Amino acid sequence: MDLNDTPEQAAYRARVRAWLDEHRDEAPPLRAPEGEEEAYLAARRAWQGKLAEGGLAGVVWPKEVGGQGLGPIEQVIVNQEISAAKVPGILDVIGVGMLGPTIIAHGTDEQKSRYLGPMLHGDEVWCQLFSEPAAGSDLAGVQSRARANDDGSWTLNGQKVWTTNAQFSSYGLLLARTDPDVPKHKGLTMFIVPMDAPGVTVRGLRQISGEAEFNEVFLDDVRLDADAVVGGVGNGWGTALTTLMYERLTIGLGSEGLGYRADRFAAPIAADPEARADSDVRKRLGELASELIALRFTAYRTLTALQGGRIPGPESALAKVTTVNAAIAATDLIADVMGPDALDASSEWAYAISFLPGLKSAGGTEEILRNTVGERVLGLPPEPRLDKGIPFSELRAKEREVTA
Amino acid sequence: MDLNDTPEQAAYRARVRAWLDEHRDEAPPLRAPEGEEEAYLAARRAWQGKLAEGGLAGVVWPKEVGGQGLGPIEQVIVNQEISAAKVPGILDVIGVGMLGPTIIAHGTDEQKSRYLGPMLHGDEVWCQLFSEPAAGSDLAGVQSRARANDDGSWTLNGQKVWTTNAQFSSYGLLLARTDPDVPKHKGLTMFIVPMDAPGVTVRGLRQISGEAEFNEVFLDDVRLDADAVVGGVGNGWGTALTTLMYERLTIGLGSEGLGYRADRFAAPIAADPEARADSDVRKRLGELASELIALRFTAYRTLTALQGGRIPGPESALAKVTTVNAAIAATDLIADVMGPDALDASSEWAYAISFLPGLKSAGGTEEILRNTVGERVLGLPPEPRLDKGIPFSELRAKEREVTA
Amino acid sequence: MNLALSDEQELLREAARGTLSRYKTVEAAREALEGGALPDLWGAACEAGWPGLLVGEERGGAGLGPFDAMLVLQECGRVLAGVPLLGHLTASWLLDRGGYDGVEAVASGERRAAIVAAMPPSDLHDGWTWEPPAGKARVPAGGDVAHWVVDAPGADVLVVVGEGGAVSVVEGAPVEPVMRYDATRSLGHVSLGGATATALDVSPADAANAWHLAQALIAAESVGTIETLLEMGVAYAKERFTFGRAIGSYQAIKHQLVEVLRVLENGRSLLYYAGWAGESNADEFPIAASAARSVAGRGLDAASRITISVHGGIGATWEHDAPLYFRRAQLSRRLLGGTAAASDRVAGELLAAVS
Amino acid sequence: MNLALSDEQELLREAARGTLSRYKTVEAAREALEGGALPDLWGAACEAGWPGLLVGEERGGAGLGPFDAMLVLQECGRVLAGVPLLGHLTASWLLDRGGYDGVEAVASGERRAAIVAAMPPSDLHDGWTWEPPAGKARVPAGGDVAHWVVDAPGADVLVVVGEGGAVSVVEGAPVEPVMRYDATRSLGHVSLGGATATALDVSPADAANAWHLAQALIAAESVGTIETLLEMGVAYAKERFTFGRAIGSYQAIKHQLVEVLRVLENGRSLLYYAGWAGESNADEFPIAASAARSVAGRGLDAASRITISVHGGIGATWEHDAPLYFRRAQLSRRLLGGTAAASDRVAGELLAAVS
Repeated sequence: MDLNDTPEQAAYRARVRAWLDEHRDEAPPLRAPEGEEEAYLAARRAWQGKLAEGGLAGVVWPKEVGGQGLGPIEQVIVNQEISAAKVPGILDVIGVGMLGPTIIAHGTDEQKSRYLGPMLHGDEVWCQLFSEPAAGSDLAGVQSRARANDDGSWTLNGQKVWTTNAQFSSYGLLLARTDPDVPKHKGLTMFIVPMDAPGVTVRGLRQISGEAEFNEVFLDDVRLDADAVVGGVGNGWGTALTTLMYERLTIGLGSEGLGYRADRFAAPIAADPEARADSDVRKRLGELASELIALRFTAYRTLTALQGGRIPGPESALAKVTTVNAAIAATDLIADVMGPDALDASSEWAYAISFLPGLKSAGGTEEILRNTVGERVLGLPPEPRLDKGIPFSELRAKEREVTA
Repeated sequence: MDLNDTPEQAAYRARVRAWLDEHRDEAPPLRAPEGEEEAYLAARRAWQGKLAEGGLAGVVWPKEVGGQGLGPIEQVIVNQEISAAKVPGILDVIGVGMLGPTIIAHGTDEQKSRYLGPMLHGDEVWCQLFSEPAAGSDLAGVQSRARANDDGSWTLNGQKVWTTNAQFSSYGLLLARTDPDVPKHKGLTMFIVPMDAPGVTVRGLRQISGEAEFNEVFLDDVRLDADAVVGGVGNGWGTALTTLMYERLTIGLGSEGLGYRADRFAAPIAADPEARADSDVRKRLGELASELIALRFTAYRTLTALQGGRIPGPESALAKVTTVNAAIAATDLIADVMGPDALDASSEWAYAISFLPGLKSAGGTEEILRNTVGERVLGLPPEPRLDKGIPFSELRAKEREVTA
Repeated sequence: MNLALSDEQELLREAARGTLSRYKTVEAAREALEGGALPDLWGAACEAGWPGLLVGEERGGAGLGPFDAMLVLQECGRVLAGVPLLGHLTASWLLDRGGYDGVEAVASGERRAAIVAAMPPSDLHDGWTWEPPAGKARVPAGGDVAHWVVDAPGADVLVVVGEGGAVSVVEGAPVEPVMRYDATRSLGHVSLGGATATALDVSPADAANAWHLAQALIAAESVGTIETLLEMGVAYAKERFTFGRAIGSYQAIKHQLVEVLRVLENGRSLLYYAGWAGESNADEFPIAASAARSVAGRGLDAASRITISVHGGIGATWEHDAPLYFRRAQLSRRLLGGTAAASDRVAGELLAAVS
Repeated sequence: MNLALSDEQELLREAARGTLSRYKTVEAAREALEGGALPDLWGAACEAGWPGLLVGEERGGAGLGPFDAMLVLQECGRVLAGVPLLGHLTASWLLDRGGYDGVEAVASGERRAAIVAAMPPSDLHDGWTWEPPAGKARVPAGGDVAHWVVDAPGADVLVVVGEGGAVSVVEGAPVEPVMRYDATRSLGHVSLGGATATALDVSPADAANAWHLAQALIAAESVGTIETLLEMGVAYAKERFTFGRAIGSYQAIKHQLVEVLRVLENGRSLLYYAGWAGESNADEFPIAASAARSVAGRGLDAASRITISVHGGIGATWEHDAPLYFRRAQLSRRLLGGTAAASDRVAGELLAAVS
């Protein structure tokens, strides 16, 4: 058990730190200055490009596609040094962290050479077009429909939701149904969709806070060429699983990424002499802080597993459950201590209190996560599935029948 | 909204109180003196007889079967006056409160004239033989088997569990399977079983505390006459539902009966100067006490419904959930305040801490109660039932198959 | 021993529901977050006779009791109605007991009242306290500025409970309206420095009961809000399908909704207790009103969060109604001493009683 | 950055599991409640070299660190083994640092040690305190009688942390053995009045770390107990059927078991933190050990209750094993400051750090 670098790791860390020292001045600030969102976005793209040139982006991507061909440990070292340098990381975490690896695993050589470079350098940002209004927890239930045309092209119709970065993305990786007459996991196909294609409409989706943290994406007769297919027609589910696996990986290695840290939550309480001596306040703070502190070492355990060649399983979902619930307990406590001012529109706490209920459902509701972990990790029997083996097109009828 | 008696109720209360004043001296103590359990039991039987003669037992039973033919309000008045007089109530709450009414509703005239009198007067105590090791939550899954003999008699085999009072009962009301080849709710029949019949063995079932609060009852080739059937062969499920309805009624009207009262829990905390000023202790006490106090008025609401001719539904199960969880929170708090001495074998708190986990499952686990309330009260759709319409004898095979 | 509502009470509730249904209060709650105006319900409230509910008939009121007022607040809570009854009714009750001259105008609603309520002494603290401007420590009653005064903006008459539970009437004190998270809750900071105060002839016991009355009223309001949340959640759980089943058939959803029902039922029971004690058993009013708020306040908190998660991601969006009820829960929890102070008082009353 | 166990550590754990598996510790825990004798595991512990785990090699010990000791305690917790390592290991660590003459005999296990640990000062209280005989207020360290001393009965050497964190060695002090709810936990009240104490040359910082070490060890023991409870619950949820389905297929059961896994995983992570800080980052040892105990202690509480309810009625019977783990949880929660004091210290450390 050793939290220190090996000599090789220390040397790599030194090189990363040196590069950051040299280029720190070229980095944009951590957050967009009020009213300069547009310019800031451009600066973040440019900064991602510099990070890529410096070898600080796509660390785990294979060399032949422009990556560094290094391991998760080096990725973590880069993350640590970037946050220590107080400069922003790459802009397109979703693309480089989850969608790129999917294309690397399932894409054609043409797709790899066309898309991966611009993605890595931030010239083209990507978004993930999986979730739908009627297919959230049940991802395989997507209804977006891609029909094959005689010339081999496809016509796409449907609606996606909870899409991050869609408003400034160049491309989206989209899961659509190409065959409704087979069971739902079988009739799916993954596509690359140019976000500027005719028929693609992006609309901001406002959350409790009033801010649009996500988007809805509407697809009306969007025409896609035959080469837009990733991983083969009908193999969409398998392709999607790769993306989800890298999603877990990204979460597992960066559970503190959301900024829900114990010390941050302790600060406003420390500022109140009455509160910091109150046994109820201290108990609530101590209990939630202990859980958040645990996650730091859960991340190290994930990293250890990766170094041992093991891919983290669904149990990393538990880290998300812990984070969200501990953060809710923390912001509740802070508002109890500060009083109504914590709920002022300008307060970071009011923002967090508004953001957390949505985060609870983002990336799978807590109920679904617990199901998955119970079945895949503890090996508990699944719920009786009423949709097994039934053609997708007949599902709704079946649903009505069994619950009549 | 009026918590006071009407003139009629006041007059009835006065009569009850007068009777109790007159006979108080004949009453046994509230609890058995150490080592005199046998004698105490006899005294309790005799006292129940006196209460019956005085019209304070079987208040809601019809006159023609020896009851008073009065309503729930009078029953509550009797309960209140008995507890105010600090004398014990009837011994056979299960018989008089739940099983008697079942026989009144479904029994033959012979059964009514033979069994109800001795039951009411405490000469013959009854127990409820429903639950089984493999049929707790799923009561309709009872496996105890009654086979019809050529002479019309029955031969009974099986095992019952969680049976209160079995060790000194004269009779038991027993739910058995008489036809395994029909769906499970259909093949059941209710029987009256003499507890001294050859083949009936009663064994105490020790709980966490080490005390045997319940019994196991083993049935080996127990022979029952044809007239032991209550409510008709194959109608056991309907008959059982009547018993369960009266069980809810008994709980609904006496939620404080278990002695889990807010003031009782507050006492040991009030005795500790440090604890009574501790904000965490006060918050925990205040929250759990508020829930317990609510139940007192939930009982009044149940009573109001009864006076309006409405039978309380499964929602009264929620009072049990509240009671158990508030009592667990209370005893946890008390042990936190008192320290290890609260866990001493001789402490009332250690006893409660040991008793509560079992009570949580008694009369249906919390999960089952929440299912029932969700479906019957909120009208939420049921779980998919894999055992619908399947002959009982084929169930196990089916179970294995669907979860394979 | 009968808790059935009287015909008059049934009527009062039906009328309230009917009156409020004529306004789009929930939509208004959302628009108000972005500066939209709330519908002015005061006129309707006056027509319905709500402002005078707790004022004696001989002084132009309806001469009804706390429980009747709670029935109206419960209906307001169901639809997040922004009608300033919480402050007005509590103030009117004290004004009536104190024989205030202008009470008829208050009863008719012609003049609106609000109260700077003070938390009465407890088994641990003998002083009377006001809400703090910020932070956990409460401030002694009787200062120059009273913070977070419910329904203060637009009130013509201000009843101020100060040091030692002394009560006075203040008119024309400057009020700084403040909005925090829930736009339907009228809030203000009141500057009492320059204002002239006329003593009101009521006892500290009355001043304390005014505090408990406010607790009972906000509890009733919260219970009404929980009722709507439960209906919302149950309806969605029946119509939304996932993995081939209505989500309400899954225990994780079903049991959460049953939990909302459980706290709702406990809250309803305690409303009866508070209403009964407020009318016929003054000794138990403090614990009854505090218990009601403790259960209803925590229940509202849980119910609003459960309703959002039952709806999944869509429940956390701006256009959905659930977040508006969530906002109500978040702010109410921190007003009038906060839900926590009510739980603490339940403990204090119990501990004092058994000592 | 690698938390993988070393081969030696894997070996240590396997050996511990093997050794303990030779005894019917769980059955013994039940019989002991009715006066039965617990198997004497000390001999086996000595053979395995556990008593000297934390003593330097040059003084006959294994010269290992806190994390290694935690691995052994975790195995003891899995089977409710009644082996007095919690007190002995903590005491031996101080004796070793203080250069105590007889430390070799303690390392070999020939002589058993225990510790009267004192809670070090916090951000709120500057005194050192002992367990109170009863009630919530702790007593100043350094009195005549030390209550609820873990593993005191039968100990040959007592390390006593007194006023100001001064440490002394006491031999032959009379110990009154006490049993509370969990017969596998050796407990005693120690009379120090007449006993002669020899000062031990260690710093108050060492005395404080002894407290934190005890917190880390009981946390590890609790994590081991949670592991067994989870295995027990999952196995039953797979084999028990109701309404035609294995109960583990119902979300109400499944999600409770996943909750046990969640707290178990958090507890495991914090054992790494405490072990690492104990060996290479003394500044973080207080918060790391306290966080570990806070999560593991509350986790054990929840896990033992969940395991009982997953089993339904049968889980609450005398013959079932779950109640024995429940008893362990109930007593552990109230020893060595209790789980609550650990949570409080986490808060205190954080608040002091950000001020």
